[in-house]
Amino acid sequence: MIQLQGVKKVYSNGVVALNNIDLHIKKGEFVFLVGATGSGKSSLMKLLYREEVTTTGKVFISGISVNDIKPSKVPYLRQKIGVIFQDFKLLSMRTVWENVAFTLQILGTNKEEQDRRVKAALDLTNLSEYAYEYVSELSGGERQRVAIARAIINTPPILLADEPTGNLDPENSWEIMRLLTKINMRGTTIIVSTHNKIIVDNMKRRVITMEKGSLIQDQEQGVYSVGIG
Amino acid sequence: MIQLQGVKKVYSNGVVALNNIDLHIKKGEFVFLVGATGSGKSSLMKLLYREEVTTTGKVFISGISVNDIKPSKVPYLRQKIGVIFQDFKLLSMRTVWENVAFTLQILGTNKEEQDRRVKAALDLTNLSEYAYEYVSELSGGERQRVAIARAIINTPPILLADEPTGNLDPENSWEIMRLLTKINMRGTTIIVSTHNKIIVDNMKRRVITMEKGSLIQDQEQGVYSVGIG
Amino acid sequence: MESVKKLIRQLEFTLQEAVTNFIRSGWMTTIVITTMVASLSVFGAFWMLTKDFNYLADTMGSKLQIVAFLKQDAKLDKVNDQITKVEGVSKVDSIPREKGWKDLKSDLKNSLELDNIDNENPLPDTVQVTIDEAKNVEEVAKRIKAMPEIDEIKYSKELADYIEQLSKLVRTVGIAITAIFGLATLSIIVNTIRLAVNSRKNEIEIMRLVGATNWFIRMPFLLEGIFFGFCSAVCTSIVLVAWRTFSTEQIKKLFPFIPITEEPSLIWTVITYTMILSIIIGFLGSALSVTRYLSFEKATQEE
Amino acid sequence: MESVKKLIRQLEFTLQEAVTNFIRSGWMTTIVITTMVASLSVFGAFWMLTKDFNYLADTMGSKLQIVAFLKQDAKLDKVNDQITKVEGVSKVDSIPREKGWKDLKSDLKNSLELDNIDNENPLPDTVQVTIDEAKNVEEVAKRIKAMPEIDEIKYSKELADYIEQLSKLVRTVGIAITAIFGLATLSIIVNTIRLAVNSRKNEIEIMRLVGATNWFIRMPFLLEGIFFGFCSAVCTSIVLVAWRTFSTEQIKKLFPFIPITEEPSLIWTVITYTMILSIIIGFLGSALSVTRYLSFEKATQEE
Ligand SMILES: Nc1ncnc2c1ncn2[C@@H]1O[C@H](COP(=O)(O)OP(=O)(O)OP(=O)(O)O)[C@@H](O)[C@H]1O
Ligand SMILES: Nc1ncnc2c1ncn2[C@@H]1O[C@H](COP(=O)(O)OP(=O)(O)OP(=O)(O)O)[C@@H](O)[C@H]1O
Ligand SMILES: [Mg+2]
Ligand SMILES: [Mg+2]
Repeated sequence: MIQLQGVKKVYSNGVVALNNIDLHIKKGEFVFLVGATGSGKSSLMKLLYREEVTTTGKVFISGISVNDIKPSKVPYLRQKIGVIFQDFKLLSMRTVWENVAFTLQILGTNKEEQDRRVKAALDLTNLSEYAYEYVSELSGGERQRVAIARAIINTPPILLADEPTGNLDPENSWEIMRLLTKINMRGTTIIVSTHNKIIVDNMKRRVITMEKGSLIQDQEQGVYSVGIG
Repeated sequence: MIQLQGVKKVYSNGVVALNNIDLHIKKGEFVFLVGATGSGKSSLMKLLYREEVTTTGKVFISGISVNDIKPSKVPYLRQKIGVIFQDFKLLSMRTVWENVAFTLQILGTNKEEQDRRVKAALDLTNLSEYAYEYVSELSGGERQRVAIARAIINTPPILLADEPTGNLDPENSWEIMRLLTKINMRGTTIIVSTHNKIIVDNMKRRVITMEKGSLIQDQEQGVYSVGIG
Repeated sequence: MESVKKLIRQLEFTLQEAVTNFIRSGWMTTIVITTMVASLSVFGAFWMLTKDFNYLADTMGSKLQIVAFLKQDAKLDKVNDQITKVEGVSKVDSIPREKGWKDLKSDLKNSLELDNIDNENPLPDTVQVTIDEAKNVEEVAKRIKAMPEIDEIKYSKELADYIEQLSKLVRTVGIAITAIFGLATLSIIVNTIRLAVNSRKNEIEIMRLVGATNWFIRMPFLLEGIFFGFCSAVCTSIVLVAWRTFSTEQIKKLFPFIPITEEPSLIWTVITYTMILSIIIGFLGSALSVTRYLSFEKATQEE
Repeated sequence: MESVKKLIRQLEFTLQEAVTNFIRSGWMTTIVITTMVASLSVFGAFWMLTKDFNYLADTMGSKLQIVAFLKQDAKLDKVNDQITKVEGVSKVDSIPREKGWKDLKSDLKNSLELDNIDNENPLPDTVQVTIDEAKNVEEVAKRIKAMPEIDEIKYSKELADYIEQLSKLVRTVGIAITAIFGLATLSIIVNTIRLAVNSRKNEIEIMRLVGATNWFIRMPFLLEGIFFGFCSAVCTSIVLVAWRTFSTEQIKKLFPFIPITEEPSLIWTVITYTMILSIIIGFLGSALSVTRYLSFEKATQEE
């Protein structure tokens, strides 16, 4: 499903964010991406939805080279990848409902279907009562859940979650994890970047550990071991 | 130092964020503020630096009623309170150095003093090597540390940290906690809102637990017990 | 079939988006429209003014007259008819020699002590030819002179030249300035729209990140641009009609001597063009502005 | 002492901030200045044009003449001197009766078959008085008529009225439109600055949250506003001088008959005022715009 071959990413200011990454993630996998701050987790994800392109090396999604997609076709790639952004990236002047429905509107889903699915997504993320509030009026954790709801709503084949529980209390965090697990069981490939040791250790999933742009560990049913190894 | 008397905060959309809060925090205390998302932690802090005003009730800082400060005097209140915002609130078009130095420039600190203190603050938050990078080019965790550096740089008498470790790995989180402890020992009153159970449980400090806008528990040397009690 | 439905749904959304944006970003909308109305009004007002001055300069041409003296045996009526047919002639007054002589005598008597030239009428029959536009004077003069019945003609070539140049100047300056004003108006409006769109660049970036195609992002802006153009055009029209009505009235009242273009078509022409221009500018302004944020490689670099 | 140093340091920072913003937000700066230059140029050009038309209308007044006929025993030279002293008179031509008679005869001979009035000169001495401005004609005519040496005067009251009204019209319309254009210019510039400042509202909010006083936030914007005004004024001046030089030359070449204000002071007056206006607008525009985001109770409500 997702394949990185000798990927190196150097930003325009000279920072080497990723260095010689080889990685293969199969369809339907659930992967944790861990590592100290600045180790390159977000950069790796950005390559997948092509917010950034590799400096050298290739990224394949479903066998297609992401770097070689024509700019005009990039939206179609992104429509297939749900992303929970680390900084949420919500439309703050719009209501929760509008934010979540947005991905469906892009796809031209019909009104009833839209309503049904938005309602379901808000239910799953405990946001039903906030549906008609503006994002600018929400607490940090509520915003994070809106970002999650938006990412999962059109059940994309790939879901990238960048620090999805950073602003959530443990209970909510677990609920989100259960939600991701459920989505994963329906076939979605999931990559979660996180600093939450408790969650990683308890989930017993594949854990990829990064350090200074390199992939230093790749364990099946691993544990969080940043700064230890 | 900080005193809340019968504080109630109702936002313009009708949400009751805080309800009948009475709280007293002495000078030099180190307090954790915990609670599920949306329980009112950030709202409480916003009252202290007067981003919001109470609907009913009073807030006192050093005996002065915050609600009654003239708008033109609010900046002087804020100069005495260091705030680590949950959403960082950094100037993304500026370098790390500029962001951190900004609070000192407001105060008209002289150039040498400025340089010395910015350097020290960046050292303390492990950001020395990022000094001249633009905030827009930083990772989530790095940004959070910039926000922390800016808040602590002029050693304010009060420090409010709203979820200061949400984007940090455990090692960095602990370093920040050690830093806050050190600052606290120099006399700064510190309030930290957090969802990090491990940290709260290990620090053995006063823990204030909130639920749906109410203060439900206030323990000396407490533990994180959200969603349990 | 399904894809058509999809398209319709997307269009529906687009329309809704455009309206929402239009309303939500209230003051931004107000600013863009105010600016458009201000600059378009200036443009339109100037345009009409140019036309007025042209008209004014032209009517001065109508003060131009050619006096033609007939040969002694020519028939005054016939000549009058002939001259009337000449292109560029707007009025022909016949002055039989008797009347001419009487007029001259009474004229002279008024101011001169002159009693002794009461005897014989030395004047020929005369026609006074009024010309429509200064630039036609020479041509008309030549044609009249060429008539076999005409002995001699007289007209002020200098005055004709002066008036002709004046009217040419007014016309040239008018076109030049209208063009320059047009460009200025264009740049001002486009700039304003660009700034307005810029304030939504964040929104645009987010839309792109969640997979909206460029067209999907662009459409509401384009519609909004057309709205901008339309609303501005309507307001501008009102301003222009008001201004025109008021100024015409005032001029008529204060300066009864000054001729004004009365044809109502002028204002409608100006309004029609303003309307078209306004909508096109609104549309293009939005299109260009939003495209700035849609180029893929750029968006990630600039903030 | 320490507080003075502090102030100086803050001012230093302010200046540095202003320059940084000015440079960093490059295209924004460009847009604001382009808009200012465009609208100020239109304004300035129109202003000069108004002056030109005034001048044109005024010079038409100089085509106005009063013809005064002297009493038989009056001394032509003396009368000439007297009339020259009358206010509003720009030129006096004496025409002794002999010359007048000769002119008339040759004039008439040209077109008329007229041989028999060769006998006696019926004309009086005459002076031709040229008037500086149309509006003075009547007054001058009255004064001349009142002179004991003058028998009769003659002038076209209708033409005088027409020209006077024309020149009044040009002046009135000029002032009205200049005022309206001025308002439009003002609103356009202020709007543009407002949009430019709006794009930094986030920054302003953050500054306020970390304890910057309103003045501390405002100062860089004000300086920037003055920069805007200054740069725009300089560009506008260049545009205006270029336009003026070019158009004057062209008009001289293409329309030798048309009189143009030659006094170089006009362009300098316009430029001076434009400069002052520009800086004031830039300053006030920024001041008002930034203040919008500094009212305490509002900032938390709107986004
Ligand atoms: N747009 C950018 N331009 C330049 N450098 C960047 C950019 N984005 C990230 N970097 C740098 O690349 C490195 C990796 O950043 P990345 O965001 O991938 O880290 P991360 O693992 O997501 O960290 P965190 O856990 O803090 O979110 C960091 O050192 C960062 O400073
Ligand atoms: N500006 C606002 N306008 C209206 N409602 C608001 C506003 N800010 C917060 N709220 C609401 O007030 C309640 C408390 O919000 P607050 O931000 O204080 O929560 P919090 O404890 O900080 O949560 P988190 O841990 O998620 O940051 C929430 O239900 C939120 O939706
Ligand atoms: Mg990251
Ligand atoms: Mg919060």
